[in-house]
Amino acid sequence: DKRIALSNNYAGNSWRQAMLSTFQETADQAVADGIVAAADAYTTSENQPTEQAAQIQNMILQGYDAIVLNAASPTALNGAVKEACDAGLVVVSFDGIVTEPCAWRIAVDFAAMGKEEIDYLATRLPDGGNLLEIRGLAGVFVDDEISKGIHAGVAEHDKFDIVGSVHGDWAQDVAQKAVAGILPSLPEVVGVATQGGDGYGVAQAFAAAGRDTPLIVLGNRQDELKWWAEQRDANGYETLSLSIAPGVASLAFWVSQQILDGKEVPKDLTVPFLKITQADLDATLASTPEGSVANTVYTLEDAQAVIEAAE
Amino acid sequence: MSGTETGPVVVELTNAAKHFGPVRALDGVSLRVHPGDCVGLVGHNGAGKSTLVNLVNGALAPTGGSVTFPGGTDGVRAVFQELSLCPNLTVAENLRVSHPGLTGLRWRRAARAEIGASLDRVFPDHGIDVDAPVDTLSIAQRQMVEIAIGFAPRAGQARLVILDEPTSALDAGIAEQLLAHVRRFCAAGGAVIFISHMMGEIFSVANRIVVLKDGRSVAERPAAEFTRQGLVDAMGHVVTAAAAAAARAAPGEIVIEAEGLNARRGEIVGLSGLAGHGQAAALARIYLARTSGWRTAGPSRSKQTANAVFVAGDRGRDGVFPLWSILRNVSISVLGRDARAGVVNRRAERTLAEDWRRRIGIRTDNLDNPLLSLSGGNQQKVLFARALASDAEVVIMDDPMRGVDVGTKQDVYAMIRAEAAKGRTFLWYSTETEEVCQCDRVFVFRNGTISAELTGADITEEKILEASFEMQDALPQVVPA
Amino acid sequence: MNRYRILLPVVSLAVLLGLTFWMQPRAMSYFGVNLLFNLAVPIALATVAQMFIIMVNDIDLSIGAFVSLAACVTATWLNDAPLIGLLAMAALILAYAGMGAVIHALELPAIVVTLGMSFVWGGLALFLLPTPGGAAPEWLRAIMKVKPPLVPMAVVAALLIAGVTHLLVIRAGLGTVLRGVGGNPRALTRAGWNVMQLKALAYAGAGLFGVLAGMALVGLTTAADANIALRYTLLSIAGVILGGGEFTGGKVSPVGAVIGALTLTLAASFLSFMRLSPDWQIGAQGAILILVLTARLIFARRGETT
Amino acid sequence: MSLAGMTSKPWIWAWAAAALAFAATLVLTQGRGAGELAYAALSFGAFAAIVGLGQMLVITLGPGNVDLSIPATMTLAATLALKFMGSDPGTALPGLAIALAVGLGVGAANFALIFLLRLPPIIATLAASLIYQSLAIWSNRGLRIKPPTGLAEFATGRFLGLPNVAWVGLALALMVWVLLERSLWGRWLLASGQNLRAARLAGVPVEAVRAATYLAVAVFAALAGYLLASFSGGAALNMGAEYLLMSIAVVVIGGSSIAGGNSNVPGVWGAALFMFLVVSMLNSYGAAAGVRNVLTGTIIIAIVIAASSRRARI
Ligand SMILES: Nc1ncnc2c1ncn2[C@@H]1O[C@H](COP(=O)(O)OP(=O)(O)OP(=O)(O)O)[C@@H](O)[C@H]1O
Ligand SMILES: Nc1ncnc2c1ncn2[C@@H]1O[C@H](COP(=O)(O)OP(=O)(O)OP(=O)(O)O)[C@@H](O)[C@H]1O
Ligand SMILES: [Mg+2]
Ligand SMILES: [Mg+2]
Repeated sequence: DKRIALSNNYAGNSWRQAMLSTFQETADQAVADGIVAAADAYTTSENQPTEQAAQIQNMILQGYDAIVLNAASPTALNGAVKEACDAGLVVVSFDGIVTEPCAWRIAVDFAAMGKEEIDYLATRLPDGGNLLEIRGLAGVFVDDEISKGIHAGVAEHDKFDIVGSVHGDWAQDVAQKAVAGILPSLPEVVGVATQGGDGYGVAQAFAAAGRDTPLIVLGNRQDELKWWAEQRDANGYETLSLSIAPGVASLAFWVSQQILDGKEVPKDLTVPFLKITQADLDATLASTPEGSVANTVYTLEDAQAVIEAAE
Repeated sequence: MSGTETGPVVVELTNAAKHFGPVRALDGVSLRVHPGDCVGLVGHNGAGKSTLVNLVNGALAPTGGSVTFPGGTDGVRAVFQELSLCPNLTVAENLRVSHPGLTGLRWRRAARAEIGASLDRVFPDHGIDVDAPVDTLSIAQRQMVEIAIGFAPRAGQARLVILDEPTSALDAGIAEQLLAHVRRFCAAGGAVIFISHMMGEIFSVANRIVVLKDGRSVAERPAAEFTRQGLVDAMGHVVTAAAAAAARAAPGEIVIEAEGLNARRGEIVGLSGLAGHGQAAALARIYLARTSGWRTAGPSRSKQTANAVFVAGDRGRDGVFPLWSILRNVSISVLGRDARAGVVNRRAERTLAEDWRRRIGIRTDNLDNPLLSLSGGNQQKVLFARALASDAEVVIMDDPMRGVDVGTKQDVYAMIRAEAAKGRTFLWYSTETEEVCQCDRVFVFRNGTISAELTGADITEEKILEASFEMQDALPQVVPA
Repeated sequence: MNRYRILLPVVSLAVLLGLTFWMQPRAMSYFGVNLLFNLAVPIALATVAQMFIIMVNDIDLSIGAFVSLAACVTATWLNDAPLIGLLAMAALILAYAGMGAVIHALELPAIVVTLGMSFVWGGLALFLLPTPGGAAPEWLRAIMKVKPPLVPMAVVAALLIAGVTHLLVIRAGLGTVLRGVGGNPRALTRAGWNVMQLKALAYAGAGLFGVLAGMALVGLTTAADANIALRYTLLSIAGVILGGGEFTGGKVSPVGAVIGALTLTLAASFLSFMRLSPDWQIGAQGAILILVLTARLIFARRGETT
Repeated sequence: MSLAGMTSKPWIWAWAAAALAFAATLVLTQGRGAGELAYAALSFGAFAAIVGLGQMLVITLGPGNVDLSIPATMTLAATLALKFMGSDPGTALPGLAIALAVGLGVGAANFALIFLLRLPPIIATLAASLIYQSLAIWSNRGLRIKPPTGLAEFATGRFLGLPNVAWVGLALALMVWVLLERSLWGRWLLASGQNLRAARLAGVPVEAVRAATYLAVAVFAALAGYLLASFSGGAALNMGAEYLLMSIAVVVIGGSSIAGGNSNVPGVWGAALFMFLVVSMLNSYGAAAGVRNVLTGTIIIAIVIAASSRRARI
């Protein structure tokens, strides 16, 4: 008899589409099982905090009991989130989290993710060398966090040097274009730290420029994994792929259901990112639909485990 | 230079010149205007009349000589050849634009009263709502508003009003009201510079006439010392005597039957009546109904679909392509005829344009010059050339002689008669009786419908006026177009 | 046509509001109406800003980026050092006026200059707030959260904006002259006005309302982000047109513009109350925009026949 | 041509700016990588040039005419074409046909809104683009399907040292140039753009011209989408996003008059190269996103000022 809504700010890439479908599957099952009365997904037409704030306000009016929120901005929705809390709604943010204290946060430690990329590169390239950093969308919190982690990693492993940094907007074609533009002015690049959704474009740009393919840390997209497998089969290419799993939406759904159920849940939860190593590659590739993103679907039990771990 | 008058001077031009690059628009003109003067300014198209107006108004600075105002520039007003109102504002709001002194919370009320009074004074029974946005008014009404703003007190007193072809959009009755007002205004000590291509108006108001020719003043005398013919001679035009000489073919079958009027092959049919009574709209409907926005006119299949071309009177709105050369402006309507496989035949295009430049006398040395380098009257000739160069059987003309000088008009009349004799049909709306009298048959419009059909000897100014007014004592009620 | 110009926006807002209340009766309350419309307040201000530009026959592709920048200034400087913040706001308004003057003096196409400026505003906003953050000044939050008796803040604000801009643009003499700039700039030159100054003034008006939009937005969201209002560019253009304005000829209606902004905001809410499938939620926004504007056709036909 | 004659051509400025950005990048690398950079600029410039040519035709129609549905059209055409091809070899041509058909459909729909419902083009194409976006989402939910190998090889390949996509872009530019300068249709378009009413009264089939123009821009966008998806290894829902402002920017930087009736084909290519090179230059110099945006905007305005003040003087 409780009703949950998903407030989503963007649907324009495969990660978000996978997230929406995971949420829908989980939610439909939960409704069928009678665990909740309704669970609906809403997406704004533009990736804008103003529109999402209005969407949240509408959810208050629609009488939802909880909002599962992937936010366009960590701060710009605080006004609307506060209104929702004041109206008695439970707000659980994930992926794009909000800073408003009344909301729950299911966060991925993006800075740690960035740092882990460099740590991995350091194990593979003990001699160090020049790195290229591919950033996401300027002005967005996730981009800044990952980039901070990457730079922290480079500070630690001082054999590395970031010789170029471009914004790929988490899109293959944008990343490909940006890299193609900066490559001619770069010395030899041994490694590329990416943010996800951009690795395949980077590889394409290196190939088009006739350069050796550097060690590119990938971001779990199926086309990246497929390219990785092809390279591995051809020349033994080895790398790491890591990103947040779109299935985190299902985790957020169960967390909100638990809160509505009266469970005491700490405000800050963390989920590990989904990491694919050389060993997992074939299995992951087999389970990922063509053109989509590697995924993990969370169950109620997973959610309870995450909650317990945080206490 | 008229050194005879004495007394105070409103404005004095001494050897004033204005050159636009190589073009000597005004080439050393001297002129003095005294209170009470009404100076008639005449000259062929491109003689420099409007340029002189712009020098006096301060819109242009002279490139040579001087323009001085011994009594200051207060009270010097100009009504320009092209309409200069803001169409999105109401009549009263347009007064505010010209009269920055209208301030305070109640400025609107004051503006309404002032423009209303001025309109009443110049055009009694004008019937214009001062709260109507200007774009809902007919062209004639807009011109009336502009004139009324020119004569309005505007926190002072008009001392010199320059009227640049003010009557070109007005019908005879309203033009007469204006002439009467100008006479009263001058009698009361105001000064007017009055520009017109209509000799009758000049003789009716001017006490002094200045003739411009190619940027120079070629004659300046009291009006009484000019004769009509003398004036035309001074302007340098040879009036083509060939007037009615062209043999008139007997009109053929009916090719147009629409809007309650009809026209036969080879006929020149006039549309007349007071300005703004639906003539222009009827013409536009006839033209649009016979042509399509989806395909070009092919060879006509039946008489009711005879091809039509349009000659615009409101050049800026309906006629010219301002970015283009004269050549491209002439050829646009006939390109489709000469094109092969969708490719423009540029040789045929140039041959045709050169041919028409000669035939219709467009004053330019190079057809590749921009169209806007031509004077207004010459631009109008380009529009005629565009229409006549086509194969269309029906030529629809919406007051096409606006601002065209006397000499050119005679040439065009002759050309129209010659084309009609070859079997073309003309539908010709005009505000000038002289032109209407060139027609074989005339339909008079009143309130959007046809009130009379006149033929042959019946086509006279009296008959037209009679049909234009509902009853003897009815007032000229002007209806928005 | 003039009377119909304002009738259409009013009717479409009323119909949409009726449908919304019918679908979601909960919205029919003090609280509900405020939730429906409070985010329309900054949009209305941005729409009025756009109207000032469209009024002089130009179009502003940078207003969204400009409002974002104003929001960033509000959440940082205005909050931390109010005096510097106010100076920065004044500088922004002056920059807008300068943009208008340059566009006029060099006869540049406004669409291009504002396109270029949108990059500039966006870049400055990124300087100021490389990551989302900042905080709204307390007083600003208090203003945006005020609860007047009987009528919610959002409605009071909309009425206020509409009333003030109507006075400025339609009733005042200078506003009338500014509309004249859109109607026929040549007539103004001939009447002795300095059109460059007038255009600068119109742009300054846009800058002022853009700054107000940024402040109102931060008052509601409590924090800013460099991309916060990019969407306002297209929304504001749509709002002006929806409100009966036209792209050329100085034909604008401030009351209509505010109503247009409210209508656009309401349309989005109405769609989410319809609970469409996520696939079609985006497309439905386009469909409703087309639907509302199609009503213009009917009114335009009516206008023609009178 | 004399120097004065050269500078009177507004497209010179776009090319000069592109050359300057190119040179500035090479200063940094001391001349290394010139070929690479030029090659990349031609590849990526081609997409901007193709959509820019379409946008230019629309903008030539006169004030208020602009197509804001270009990104959605690119996405929809690419999504449907790639879904149909499904990486199967030998499907490239039917896939192209599907993309072009989508372009025709979108153009027809846009024009129907403009013509039948008399919506202002800005609003009509904006609203319609949201619908196209929904269609793209609905049709394959953002899955990124790889193009057939042969097609991908064509899109990323080269011929006589130039990228194949640049050849396509150059061929289209030549076609548009001939159309505008030599054909009847071009004359009609230019006339309609200067004064629609006068064009109609001069016997120009203005509705047909407008319809053809809106069809053309959509077909160009569809083609660009198809090529871009093949080039970058699949269609993405957000693939067209940056081409909205880009398509307008290349038209105006290229020297076409935003007031209509005047267009400039070489300028579009110059501006397309410039837009790529300036970002590359700023990236190479390590400019942060904020600086990059401010400089890009300033340079755009500077070019427009240079081009226009020159024109005024002549
Ligand atoms: N923009 C221009 N550039 C170059 N020459 C011009 C320009 N405008 C006008 N001219 C030239 O100046 C001459 C006079 O033009 P103007 O418009 O003053 O004539 P006009 O006396 O008004 O004639 P009309 O009665 O035909 O309108 C023309 O012969 C024309 O060639
Ligand atoms: N801005 C300008 N640039 C170049 N030439 C100009 C300009 N304005 C006017 N001319 C030219 O100056 C000459 C005089 O023009 P003006 O307008 O004074 O003629 P006009 O006697 O008023 O003619 P009309 O009877 O046609 O109104 C014309 O040849 C015109 O082409
Ligand atoms: Mg003149
Ligand atoms: Mg003239």
